[in-house]
Amino acid sequence: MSKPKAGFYWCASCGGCEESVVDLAEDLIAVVAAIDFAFFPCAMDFKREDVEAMKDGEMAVCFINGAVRSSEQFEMVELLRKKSQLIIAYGSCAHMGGIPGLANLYDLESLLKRVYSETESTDNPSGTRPLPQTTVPGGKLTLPTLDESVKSLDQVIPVDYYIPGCPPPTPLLKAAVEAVLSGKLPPKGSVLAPDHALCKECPRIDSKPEDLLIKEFKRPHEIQIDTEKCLLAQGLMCLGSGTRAGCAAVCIKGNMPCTGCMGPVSRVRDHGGAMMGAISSLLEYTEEDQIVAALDSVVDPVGTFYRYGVPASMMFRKHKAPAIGGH
Amino acid sequence: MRYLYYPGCSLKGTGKAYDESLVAVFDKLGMDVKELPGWNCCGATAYMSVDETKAFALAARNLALAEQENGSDPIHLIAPCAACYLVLNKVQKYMGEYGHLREVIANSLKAVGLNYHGTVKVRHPLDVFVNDIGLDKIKAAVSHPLKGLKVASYYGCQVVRPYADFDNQYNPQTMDQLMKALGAEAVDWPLKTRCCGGTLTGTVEEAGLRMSYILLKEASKRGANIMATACPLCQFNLECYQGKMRGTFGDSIDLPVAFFTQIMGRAFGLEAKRIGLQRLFVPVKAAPAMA
Amino acid sequence: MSNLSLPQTAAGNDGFEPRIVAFFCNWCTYTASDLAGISRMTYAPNTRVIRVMCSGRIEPQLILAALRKGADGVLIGGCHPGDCHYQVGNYKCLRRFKLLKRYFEQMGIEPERVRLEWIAASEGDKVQKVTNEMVEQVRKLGPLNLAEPPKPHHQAAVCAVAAEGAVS
Amino acid sequence: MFMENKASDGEQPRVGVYVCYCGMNIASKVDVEAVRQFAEKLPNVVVSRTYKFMCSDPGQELIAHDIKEQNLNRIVVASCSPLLHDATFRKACAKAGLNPFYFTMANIREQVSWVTANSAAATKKAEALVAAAVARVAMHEALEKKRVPVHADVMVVGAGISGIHAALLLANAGKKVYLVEREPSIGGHMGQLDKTFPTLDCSACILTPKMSEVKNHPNITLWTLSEVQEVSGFSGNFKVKVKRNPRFVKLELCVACGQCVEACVFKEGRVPDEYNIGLSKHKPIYMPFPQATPASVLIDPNACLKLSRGKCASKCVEACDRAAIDFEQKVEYSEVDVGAIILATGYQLFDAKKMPEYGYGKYPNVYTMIELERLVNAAGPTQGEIVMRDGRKPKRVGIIHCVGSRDKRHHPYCSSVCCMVSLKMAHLIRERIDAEVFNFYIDMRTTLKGYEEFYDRVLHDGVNFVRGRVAEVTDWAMTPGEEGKLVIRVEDTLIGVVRRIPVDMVVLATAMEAHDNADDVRRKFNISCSKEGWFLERHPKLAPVSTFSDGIFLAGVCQGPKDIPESVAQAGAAAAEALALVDKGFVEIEPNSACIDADTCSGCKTCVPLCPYHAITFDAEKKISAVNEALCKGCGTCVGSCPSGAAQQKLFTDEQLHQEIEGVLNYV
Amino acid sequence: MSSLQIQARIKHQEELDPDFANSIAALPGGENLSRCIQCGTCSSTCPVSLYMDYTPRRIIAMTRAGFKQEVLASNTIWLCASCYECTVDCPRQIKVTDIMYALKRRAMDEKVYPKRFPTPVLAKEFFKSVLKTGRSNEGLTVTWMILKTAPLNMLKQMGLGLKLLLRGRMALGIEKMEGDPTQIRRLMEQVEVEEKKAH
Repeated sequence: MSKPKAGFYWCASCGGCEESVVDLAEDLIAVVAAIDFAFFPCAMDFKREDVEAMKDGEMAVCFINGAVRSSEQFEMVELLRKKSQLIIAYGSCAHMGGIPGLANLYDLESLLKRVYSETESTDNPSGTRPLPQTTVPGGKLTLPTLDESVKSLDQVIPVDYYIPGCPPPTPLLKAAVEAVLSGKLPPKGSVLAPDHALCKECPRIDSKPEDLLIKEFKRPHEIQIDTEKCLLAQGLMCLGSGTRAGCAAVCIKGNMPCTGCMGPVSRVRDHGGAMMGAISSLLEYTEEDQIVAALDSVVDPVGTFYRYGVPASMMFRKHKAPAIGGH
Repeated sequence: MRYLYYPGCSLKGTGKAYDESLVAVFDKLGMDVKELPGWNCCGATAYMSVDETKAFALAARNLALAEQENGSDPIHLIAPCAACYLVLNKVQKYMGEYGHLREVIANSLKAVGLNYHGTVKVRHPLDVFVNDIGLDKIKAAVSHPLKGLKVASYYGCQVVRPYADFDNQYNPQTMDQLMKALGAEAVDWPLKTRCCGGTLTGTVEEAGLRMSYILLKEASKRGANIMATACPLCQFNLECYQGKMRGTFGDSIDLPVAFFTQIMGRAFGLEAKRIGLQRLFVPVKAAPAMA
Repeated sequence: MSNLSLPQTAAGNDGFEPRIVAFFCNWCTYTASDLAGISRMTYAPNTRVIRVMCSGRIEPQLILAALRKGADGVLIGGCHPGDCHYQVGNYKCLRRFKLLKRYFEQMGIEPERVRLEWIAASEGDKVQKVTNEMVEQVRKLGPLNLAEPPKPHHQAAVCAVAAEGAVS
Repeated sequence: MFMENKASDGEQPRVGVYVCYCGMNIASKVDVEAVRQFAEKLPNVVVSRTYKFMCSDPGQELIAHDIKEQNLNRIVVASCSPLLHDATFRKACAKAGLNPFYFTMANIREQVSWVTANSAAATKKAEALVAAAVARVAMHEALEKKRVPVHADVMVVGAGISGIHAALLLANAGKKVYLVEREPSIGGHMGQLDKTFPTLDCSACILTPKMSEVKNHPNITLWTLSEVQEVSGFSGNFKVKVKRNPRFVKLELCVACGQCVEACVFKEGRVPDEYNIGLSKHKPIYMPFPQATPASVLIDPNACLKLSRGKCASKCVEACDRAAIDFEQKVEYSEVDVGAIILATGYQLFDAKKMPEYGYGKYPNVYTMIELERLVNAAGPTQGEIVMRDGRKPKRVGIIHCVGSRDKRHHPYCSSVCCMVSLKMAHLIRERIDAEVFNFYIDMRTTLKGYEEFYDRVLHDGVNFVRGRVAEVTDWAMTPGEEGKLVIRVEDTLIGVVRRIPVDMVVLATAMEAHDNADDVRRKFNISCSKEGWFLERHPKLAPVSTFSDGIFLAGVCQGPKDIPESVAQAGAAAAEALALVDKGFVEIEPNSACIDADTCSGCKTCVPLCPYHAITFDAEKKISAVNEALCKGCGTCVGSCPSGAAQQKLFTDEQLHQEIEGVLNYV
Repeated sequence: MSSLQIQARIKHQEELDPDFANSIAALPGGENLSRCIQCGTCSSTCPVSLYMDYTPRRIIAMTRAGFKQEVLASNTIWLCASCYECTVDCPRQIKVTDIMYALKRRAMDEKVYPKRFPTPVLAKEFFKSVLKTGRSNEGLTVTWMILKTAPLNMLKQMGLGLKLLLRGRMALGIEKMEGDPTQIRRLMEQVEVEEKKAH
């Protein structure tokens, strides 16, 4: 009897997700024993043709990480959707847009301008830009084109499950694989991680005062961080109170505040919105100017509350000047 | 505080003495006040009854000119003539209250290369002397205390109504305080702000004369031996027509009516010509300490 | 005197009727808007009032949702500072609002699209004034038209069989 | 993020929508039929009807009938404000066996038809609100009102005629009443009046018995010289802290014999007498007025040498054979629990000096009405003789109405009593000294029982009436006849001519206005004020003595200008409301409290410090937070700040509000 | 023998101008016209009302009711000395003075003011002089006014004029503003343009 086939593909991502697979360590053997990797460009030599050759739904499951922006990524994820019975959005980028999603604060042109002309390290006097097509001696070369905005996977193809995290914690991956193999799967659309916030698993929760009021926010490099005490109580912008658990609080243990890579819990509609509501409420002040002054210490609201989730947020991307003239 | 001086047409005509004495007093008090360059008629009351918007535009032009002189702090434009003071304040206020008027005037000014942002403060000299310079400084400048001079301070209408915020509309005090500071006695009388007849004296003489007559009569009845005014038209009506009143009402009033700035000038020991005493019809010599 | 600059005209926005969602607290602003009604003060019909017990209940997600779902502006009404029926709820609202505004700055949402006003139960006329101002303000800005987050174009038929396929 | 729009409580919602015409109130602007048709097409809607008056019995029957016949499980009524009729329709649902909280209202009257000029726009707006209600109600769940026992005692603040009347009613009904009065004696303004219109019975004669009844009532605890400091708790269970200033005389010992006053080292009075509006002076130790209740002297600590400078022969102490005088008395604070509070804090009079054109304070013979009340009163400074400050008896008196009233520069409202007060005073002057009297009025307002008849009587008394608002009172004489007189300048508008009328005495009928500190008081009791500073009633018609804070009621002028009969009537109403509350023994709390889902709470403690009522506690064992429903008042602040959606507020859940948002935006 | 002079005093609705009130209320300062409660403060506070054929209060009432002819033909509006007493004293904050101005202007537009009545003439003269020189020259203006309205008065006024001249309080030479007086004319013309635009 043949092992169920699995795929593992990357879109706009850093490779950390692949690392997290390797982090399975010896469990990897069990996994490989149980499933047959039919497509894993990062690890083994597969080509797009191999996938095209498969019949629809041939793969039991395909893990896709990374956000989606290029024409190639569009084509590949649609192809994989066709060939897989289950699609699992793997990691923050596929789940919510991730770090690449922050690009949605700019329009495409200004991004290219910055990258190909303006960065301090750029030396490109001729202002060369990548072209979709170039003819060179010996033939045509093509490059994928870039879409106006970055998208999370489920904004491109239907996604069955999500494994959050940047990178996803290995135990979640392992549990997911087991679930797929055993067929004991939660309702479609579920995030395969605990549905409560990190504070519940936080080793420092007892040190969080019950009368916490915040005067101003600090950034990690600005203070000597106490290794025992609740980080929010130290004025650090820790999103653990509204970010999904399942990461075993690795950042906290590393004495760093939670930045929200696991995304919100299921009852929350807009991760950043919920966090802003919660944390600003804890400000100590009642006078308008004091409040404003205190909030000035939140240097970069988007980067703070939507670091991994601009595309999946209600705003989706930076708002352009409205088109005049009626809805 | 940065001041500019807006004399207005009357102070170049019938109110010449007001102009002269005011400038002399500024000088005596060490205030550097130059005349608003290129000023024009304020629009004044009569003009209001031909075309209000045009009147406002005329007034606004002066404000715009004054604003050009703005430095770090806004200009205070001193308007001694009651009518000018009122119209300049009124346009100030109405441009704020009535959007359509604001638009018309702003556009019109633009067309002649001007614009106005509403920063100029329109002030009356009474306000400036009492609230900016202060009575102590005034007292200090007095060299000839006006002993025995009984002054009926007459504020008239438009200096205290409806836009003035520097004094009580019903029983104003600034001029009285000023007169006391000069060593004179301030006569308390109830008609301080009752109209002198304004332009009626020229148009419906009977009405105008009677209104001025009532004032003079009451003032002398309360023991005043001089009346102080803060408006060229009031002064003109109250003084220049006394002869006529004699004819009309049969009893003779000889109450000198001087601009309050002339009286200040006198107390400051300024020489009669400089403060235009010779221009008065009813000689002030009669009044104690004024000779 | 207030500023004399000419009022801009809502160029090209003719026919555009702003859609404004308003969150009013039960005790002050909602009561005030009832008072406006009892006093027959007519005002622009563009607002849709949602009643909450206290402005302290109002949080960024509600405002974001309103804009996402097609509102061109959001108006929030609470009790004056010190007058909150629940003592301090309006301060919580104020804090959230201020942070949200900073977020909107970064996201390119015009600040005039979201407005917080303290309106006491007796201030029916203020409801009228603020509503009219807000509607005109937003009319000038034009429709919001937030970019829709894309939806997957095709439904992959095979998803259905996924479950049992997995066990094979 | 992954929410599917299904009804709460599992079952498929079957919604009935009822659009009210409210006679023409709604129908004149909103196309009610169009709204009905619109609603019909909305998801989950099974029935959609219109009716002339939904709040009427047949209207409610309609709902009950459909619930049974069509087995509806959700009801939406589009009519007036929920603040007005929520309760009505909830009852209707309950009658039909449906949990009353499966109901919601769309306010298409106060929020739509009454405030929208354009009919089409109004209809559109109404549709949006209905759509929102339909979307929202699907998310409703069955709830129970919580019952909380109430404290049976009542506090009445202010002991003028309104406070006195309310206190007596409650006390007679067997309730324990705390009556708090700022002044040394109860009685308020009524105690200063001579006669009362239109019957002309003597004010003191009808008030004094009630005052002593208060003093002797076993159920009334009277605290004079006292002010409420702090109020906490809620309807049925208020905790009130009262500050009680010393009177430096032992109440229980003093018999008001007055020997101490006689003995005082000051032979003459030196403190302007408040009761006589400064027309007389009293000594540092004094009796506020003859019928003062409690009948006891008191000491003014600022004027008394002993208390202000520490040294005095203290003749008063020797004189008092009951040793009632006690210089050691200090401020005391008392804290009491009450179930209801009645505010009867009254009013103050407009300061006539604010209208210099009338010369009050400048011309000695210009008086205020209340000053004249004291002058004509037998117990007044002149023993009832109407003599002016210069000792003369006036031969001609001018009474000016509307001083500070109906005047946008001061008070835009009509003080409602001045016309009658002025008529009464005109009559008294005619009767006492047969002086000539002129009344200057803008409009004559004699609307209640017996008032017009009184006007007729005064006309017949020969009082002159000039319809015109006086512009000025001056001492400037134009004619010999005006010399030495006060001249009133007025247009006789009925003749169309300006008149100058010389008089000896001018009386100003000054406006009633809210106390200067009304704003502090209302904050203390957590209620609202109108622009003019009058305490705001919950509904101008249907809840005229209730406030927006349950359990706090209004009596008398603190709610708005009114005369004695009206004040007393309102005091009765307030007492009845309070009685209904405390007698019931319990209050039902609107079930809009917050709750935190134990399974999903992450114990982040964000909500704990934010609750103004300390209703949220963190369970260190389970590491989750929980709401104490008894303390929660349902503001929803914790819900608005819960970062993981674990906290929810009943009737205002995330689901319900987001459905409402979609509702108002989606369908129209 | 003289018979008793009588005259019908009834007013028929169609004789009234229904738009009169609105046209006045629409002008700056007219906004509170409809709020008058006819208390008569304006009349009694007015120092000139003793000469008026209709008291200010009645003018307000008549304006509101549309008695256009009566109002515009009244001497009241011309007697108003704009002392603003009524404006500050009105308990309804009606800007009576502004309304009087509005009525004067209306009367001039409709040319219904009394023949040879000086005030409008004075105003017009004033206007001309300002337009020419940017300033008004009282002496000349008044002289013109007298010549145009009551030439005979000229003699009476001579004495006064002379006195003024002697005391240097009346310049026969024309007082001009510094700078370019044509700017005034252009400003005035622009106002007309803008006003048209606005309507």
